[in-house]
Amino acid sequence: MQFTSMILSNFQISPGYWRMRLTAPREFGHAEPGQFIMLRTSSGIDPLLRRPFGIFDAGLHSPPQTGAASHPFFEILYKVVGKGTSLLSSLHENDLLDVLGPLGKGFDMGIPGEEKLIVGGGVGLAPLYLLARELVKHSPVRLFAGGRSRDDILCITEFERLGVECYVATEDGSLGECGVVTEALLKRLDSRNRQKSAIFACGPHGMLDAVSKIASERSIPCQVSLEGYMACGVGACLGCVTPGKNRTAENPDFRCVCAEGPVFDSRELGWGNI
Amino acid sequence: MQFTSMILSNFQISPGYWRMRLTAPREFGHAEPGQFIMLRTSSGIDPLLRRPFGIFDAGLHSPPQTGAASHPFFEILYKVVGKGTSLLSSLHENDLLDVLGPLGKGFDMGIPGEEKLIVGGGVGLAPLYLLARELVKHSPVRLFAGGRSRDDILCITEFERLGVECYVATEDGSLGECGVVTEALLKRLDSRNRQKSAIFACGPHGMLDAVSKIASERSIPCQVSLEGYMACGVGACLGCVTPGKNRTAENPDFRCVCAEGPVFDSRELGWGNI
Amino acid sequence: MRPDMGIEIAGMKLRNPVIAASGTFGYGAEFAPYLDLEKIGAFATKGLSLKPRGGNPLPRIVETPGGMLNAIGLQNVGIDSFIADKAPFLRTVDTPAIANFFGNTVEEYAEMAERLDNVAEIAALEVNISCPNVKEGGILFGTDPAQAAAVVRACRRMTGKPLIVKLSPNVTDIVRMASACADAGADALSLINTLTGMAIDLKLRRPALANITGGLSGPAIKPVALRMVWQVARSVKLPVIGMGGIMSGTDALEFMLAGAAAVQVGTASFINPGALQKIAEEMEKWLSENNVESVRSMTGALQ
Amino acid sequence: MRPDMGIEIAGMKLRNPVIAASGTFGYGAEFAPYLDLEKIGAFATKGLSLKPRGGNPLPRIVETPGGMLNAIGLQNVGIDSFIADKAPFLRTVDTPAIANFFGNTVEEYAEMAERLDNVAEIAALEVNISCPNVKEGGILFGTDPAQAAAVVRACRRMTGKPLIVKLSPNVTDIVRMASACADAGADALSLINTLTGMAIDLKLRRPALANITGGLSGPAIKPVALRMVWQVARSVKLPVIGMGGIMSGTDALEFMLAGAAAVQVGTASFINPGALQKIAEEMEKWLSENNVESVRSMTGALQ
Ligand SMILES: Cc1cc2nc3c(=O)[nH]c(=O)nc-3n(C[C@H](O)[C@H](O)[C@H](O)COP(=O)(O)OP(=O)(O)OC[C@H]3O[C@@H](n4cnc5c(N)ncnc54)[C@H](O)[C@@H]3O)c2cc1C
Ligand SMILES: Cc1cc2nc3c(=O)[nH]c(=O)nc-3n(C[C@H](O)[C@H](O)[C@H](O)COP(=O)(O)OP(=O)(O)OC[C@H]3O[C@@H](n4cnc5c(N)ncnc54)[C@H](O)[C@@H]3O)c2cc1C
Ligand SMILES: Cc1cc2nc3c(=O)[nH]c(=O)nc-3n(C[C@H](O)[C@H](O)[C@H](O)COP(=O)(O)O)c2cc1C
Ligand SMILES: Cc1cc2nc3c(=O)[nH]c(=O)nc-3n(C[C@H](O)[C@H](O)[C@H](O)COP(=O)(O)O)c2cc1C
Ligand code: FES
Ligand code: FES
Repeated sequence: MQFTSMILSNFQISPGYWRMRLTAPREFGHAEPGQFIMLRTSSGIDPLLRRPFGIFDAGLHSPPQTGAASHPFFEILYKVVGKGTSLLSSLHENDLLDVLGPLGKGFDMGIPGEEKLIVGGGVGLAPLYLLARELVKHSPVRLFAGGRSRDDILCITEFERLGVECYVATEDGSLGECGVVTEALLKRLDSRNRQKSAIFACGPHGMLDAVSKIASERSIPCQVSLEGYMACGVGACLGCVTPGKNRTAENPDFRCVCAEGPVFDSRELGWGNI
Repeated sequence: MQFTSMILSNFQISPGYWRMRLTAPREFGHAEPGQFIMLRTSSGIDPLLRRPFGIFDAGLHSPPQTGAASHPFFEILYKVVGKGTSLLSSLHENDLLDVLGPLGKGFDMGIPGEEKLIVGGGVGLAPLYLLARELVKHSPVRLFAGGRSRDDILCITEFERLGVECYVATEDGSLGECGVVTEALLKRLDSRNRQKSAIFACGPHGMLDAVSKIASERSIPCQVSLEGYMACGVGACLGCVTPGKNRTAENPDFRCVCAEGPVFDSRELGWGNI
Repeated sequence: MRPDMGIEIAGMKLRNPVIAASGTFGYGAEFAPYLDLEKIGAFATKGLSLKPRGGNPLPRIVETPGGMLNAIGLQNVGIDSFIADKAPFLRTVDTPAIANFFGNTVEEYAEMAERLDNVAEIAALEVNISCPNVKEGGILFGTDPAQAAAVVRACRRMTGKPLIVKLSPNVTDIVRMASACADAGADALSLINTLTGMAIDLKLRRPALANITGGLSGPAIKPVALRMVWQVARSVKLPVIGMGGIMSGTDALEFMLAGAAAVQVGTASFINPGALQKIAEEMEKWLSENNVESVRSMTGALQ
Repeated sequence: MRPDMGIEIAGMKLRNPVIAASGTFGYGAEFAPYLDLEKIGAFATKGLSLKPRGGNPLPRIVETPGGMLNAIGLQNVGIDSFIADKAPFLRTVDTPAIANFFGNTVEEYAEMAERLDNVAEIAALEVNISCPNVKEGGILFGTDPAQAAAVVRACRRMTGKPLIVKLSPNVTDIVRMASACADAGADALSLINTLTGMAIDLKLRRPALANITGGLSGPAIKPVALRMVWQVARSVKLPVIGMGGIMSGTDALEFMLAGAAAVQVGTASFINPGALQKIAEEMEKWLSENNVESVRSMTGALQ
C-alpha cells in the first residue's frame, strides 16, 4: 500500500533518537509486528531513495481536542544517522510524508503460553514494541535491551507498562548491567527451569549472530529481524538480499530481506556468509 | 560578500509573486540599485545552483517589538516559476538562507534634474524600486509598468509613495491601458517638450529590445538590466554572457552579465545576436 | 481531446510507450499491488540466464548524488525456473512481457534466444550485451562492435520474435555500437544501460559495494542518456527505446523528442512503485494540454 | 595534532591537495573576494588558446539533476591577452597557477606549450585534450590514444614545466588513454573532464543548450569519476589528480583513497565561492579527528 501520511508528532526521545507518529489508512491496522515501511524523506532527488523503518507501534489516535474523531496511526522510532533521518527530524506536525507499507514478513507469534524472550540492540528495539504488545496477550515476555550507553536504551518504560520484564545492559555500564546484552540473555536462559522459550531479536549484525548461536546451541527457536541496503522494498531490485543456509559457490541461495524478511528463522540464514 | 541571512518576512503580494525580507550585514547598505544577489534555495543538491534575484529594497529594519534594535535588511520580489522559487515560497520567518552579493554593476544615476523614465515588465520591476528611491532624490521620475494582466503589475503603490508618476499597461486591459508598456512610454516621449530624459528598463527580452530601439531612435540614453543563465555570478564560468555591439564572426565580443552587468548601456549590446 | 497514446515498435503494438526497465521490475508480479499492469505499455523481466545465478556479494547497492549504484550481479532464477514459476503469471496480464537475457559466450546467448523463442508468454527479447565474454578473456560484448554484432547475429538466427538490443553507455562511440547491432539484425535498440561507477566508504576505507564498481542509474545519468538516444536515433534507422533517469512524464517526452519511439523506466519504480502508470498518465495530460493528438508525433520532433 | 597537508605532484610542492579546476575559477582573481587564495593548493586557469575565442551561442548552461551541463565553447582571452592582462595578478599570489590550454591541431598544442613555457607566472601546464582535431576531420584528441599521445609528445618537447594531461571520460577504456599519455611523456594525469550530455526544453521542443550537447559536471558524475580515477591510479604509474563532483572534504578524501595524489574542484565553486578553502579545511579536520598524520598517506589507501 502506498499512501500519504500526516505527521501527528515528532520528537526526540533520547539524544539522537526520535519518535514520529503518523496518520495511517484503516487497512494499516492489520500490520504484523516486524513489518516495516519505507518513507520518502524528500520530494525531490536528495536523497533519492526511500528509507526503511520498522513499525514501532500502530493503533487508534485520539486527538487532544475533545470531540475530534480518532483515527488510525503508526509510529516509527528512528536514529539520526545521515541526511534522510536528519530531514525527518526537521519535520513538524501536519507535514506530509509519502509512505509505502506495511512491507515484508513479520514475526511468527510462536506457541501461546511459552516464554518469549525479546532481544533488542539500540534502535533495533523499534520493531519489538509492537511485537511485545501482541505477545503479552498470551505469553510471559522478557526484554533484553542493550546499547553502548544509557542514551541508547529506548522506551523501556513503554515495555514495562505492557507488563514486560526488562533487563538492560550497556557497554559502558551507564544503565543496567555493564556488558553486552547477550550476557544477560544467557543468564536468564541458564537459570530457566527447562521452560520452553522462543527468542525474537533485532539489532546490529554482531548481536544477531551471537543471539542466533546461543539459540541454536540450546535448540531454542529464534527469529531475527535483519537490515539490508534497500532500494525497492518489494522484492524487485535484489539489492537487500542475505545469504540463506544453503548458500555455496554453486547454490545461489539468497533470501530477499524486504520480501521474504525482514524477519527470518535464524536457522534459515547462512550466517557465515552475511 | 557571502553571508547567512535570516528571513524576516515572506509573503505573496499577488498570485504567483512573493516578497521576501532578509537580514543583511552592515556593508550591504552600500548596494547599488540594479545589483543582484544569488541565493541557495536548498542546502543539498536539489536544486544544485544558486538562483539570482534583483535587490528590490534595502535599508534598516525596525522589528515590531518596541525596544528591539533595528538592523540592516534587504528585500527581493520574486515570481514562482520552478523548483527553486517554489522552495523559497515555502520558507518562513527565521529560516536561514545562504546569500552571495551584492553582485554586478548597477545603474548609473544619470544627470540630476533630468527626467527619469523607468520601464518595467512583470517581475522586471524588482530591481527598479531601489533605483526609483534613489532617483527621486534628485529628479522627476516616471514609471511605466507592464504585464500580461493586473496580477503582473506589482507594488505600484510603493512607487507612488516615493512620488513616482506611474503609468500602467496590461495586455488584457485588466489594469491601466490595454496594450504593451512601450506604447505608454512612446506617448510620454512624444508629448514631452524637448525635455532631456534617461531611460532605465528591466523586463522580458522583447520589451528591452523594443525600449532600446525607441531610445536609440530618439538618442535618449538607455540602460537595461539583463537576465542570463548564471552558474557562478562572479564572472568565472562565462555561462551568462551576452553579445556586445562589436560581436561578429571574428570578434568574440561577449559581455559578462553577472560581472559587467546586469545593467548595460543599451548601445553597448549586440541586440541582433542576443 | 484524448491524445492517442498507442505506439508500435518492432512489430509490437503497445497501449502506451512506457515500459518497465529490466532489473527494476522483478518478473512483473512484484509491482502488481502498486499499479495497474494493464495501464503500462510493456515490461521487461530481470535479466535471465541459462543457469540460475546468485549474483554478487553484499552490499550490492549504494545511493549516490541523484542516483544509485547497483552491483546485483545479474542474480536471476534461470530460464527453467522462469518458465515454470514466473511465466504463468504473465498469462494473466494483458500487457506484453519482454524477456531480458544474457550469456557468457555467443553460444549461450544463442541458446537463450532459442529457449525464449519458445516461451509463448514472451512478446519480445531484449539482449543485454553488457556482459563479459568469458571465452574472449572477459572483454565486454557491449563495448566491442564486432562482439556485439556476433551476439546479435547468433540470437537473430534463433528467434522470429522482436529482437531488442540493449546498449551499454560505457563506450567512446555509441553510434558505432548501434550500427553494428542494427546491421546484425536487431529490430530495435534500447539505451542506456547503467554507467559504470564506484563509491567509497571513507570511514571503512573500502569500496561501498562488495563488487567495487557498479552501474549508475537514476536522474543523475539523464543528460548522458538523452545525448546518446539523440545520437543513435538520428544516425541509425531502427526504432529506439530510450531510458536513463526518467522520473516523470515530461522526462519521458524529452526522450521521445530526442528520437525515442518508446521509453523504459527503471530506478523511478523504486522511489514510487506506481511510477510507470503515473508517467504514462502525465504524458497523456501534457499532450492533451498542449494539443498534441498522438504521442507518436513526438518521436524525433526536436527542433 | 595538525595533520601534514602538503603534497608533491609532478615536482610541484603544494600546501594542500585542493586545486581549482579549469573553467570554473576564471583566471584566479574572480574568487579572491571569497576565499584566501593562499589557503588552497593551486588553481588552473580557464582553457587558453592561441587566438581569443568567443565561445558558443546562448544558452550555454543548464542545470540537470545533481549537476549542470555547460557548453561555454572554450571562450577565452587568448594567450597574448592572458600574458598581458591576467598573468600580472598571478605574481601577487603565492599559490601555483596551472595553465590549462588546448589547440585545434597538434601544432597549435605545441605552440601553446612553447608560449606557456616562457610565462614565469605559470607553474605547470595542463593539456585539455577534449578538443576536435580540425586536421583529422574533427576526431577528438581525447578519445583516440594515438592522437592524444601525439599531442602530449609535441607539448613535452616544448616545455620543461610539469605537464599534466587532462583526460576525457567519454571513452570505452580510460586506462588505455591514460597509458598512452603516460608513455608520451606526461608528468601527471588529471581526470575527469565533463561527460557529454544533453538537455531538452520540452515546451520549446528545443535542446536547452544552443550547442545541443554540453559537458556534465557536479555531484551527479562523482561515481563515474571515482571509478575512473581508481582504474587509472592502479594501472598507470603517474600521479593522478582526481575530480568530478567533489563538494566536500570527505568527497575529496574519497578520491585520494581511490588513488588521487591531489584533487580538483570545479562546479562546487559556483555553489559556494569559498568551496576550495572549505574543502581543504574539512579534509584537515577529518584527518585530525581520525588521527591521520599526513594527507599523503590517504592516496591509494583503499582496502
Ligand atoms: C528493514 C529495515 C528496518 C529498519 N528500521 C529502522 C528503524 O526502525 N529505526 C531506525 O532508526 N533505523 C531503521 N533502519 C535503518 C534505517 O533505514 C537507516 O538508518 C536509514 O535509512 C539511514 O538513512 P539516512 O539518510 O539518515 O542515512 P544515510 O546518509 O543513507 O546513511 C548514513 C549511514 O548509515 C548507513 N546506512 C544507511 N542505510 C543503511 C541500512 N539500511 N543498513 C545499514 N546501514 C545503513 C550508511 O552506509 C551510512 O554510513 C532500518 C533498516 C531496514 C533495512
Ligand atoms: C540578474 C538576474 C536577476 C533576476 N532577478 C529576479 C527577480 O528580482 N525576481 C525574480 O522573480 N526573478 C529574477 N530573476 C530570474 C530568476 O533568477 C529565475 O526565475 C529563477 O532562477 C528560477 O528558478 P527556479 O528554480 O524557480 O526555476 P527553474 O526550475 O530553474 O526554471 C523554471 C523556468 O525558468 C527558466 N529560467 C530559470 N532561470 C532563468 C534565468 N536566469 N533566465 C531565464 N530563464 C530562466 C527555466 O528555463 C525554466 O523554464 C533574475 C535573473 C537574473 C539573471
Ligand atoms: C537494480 C538494478 C538492476 C538492473 N538489472 C538489469 C538487468 O538485469 N538487465 C539489464 O539489461 N539492465 C538492468 N538494469 C539497468 C536498467 O534496466 C536501466 O537500463 C538503467 O537502470 C537506467 O535506467 P533508470 O535510470 O531509469 O534506472 C538494472 C538497473 C538497476 C538499477
Ligand atoms: C563552466 C565550466 C567550464 C569548464 N571549462 C573547462 C576548460 O576550459 N578546460 C578544461 O580542461 N576543463 C573545463 N571544465 C571542466 C572542469 O575543469 C572539470 O573537469 C569538470 O567540471 C568536473 O569537475 P566538477 O564536477 O568538480 O565540476 C569546465 C567545467 C565547467 C563546469
Ligand atoms: S529492497 Fe529491492 S529486493 Fe529488497
Ligand atoms: S554567471 Fe558565471 S560568468 Fe556570469
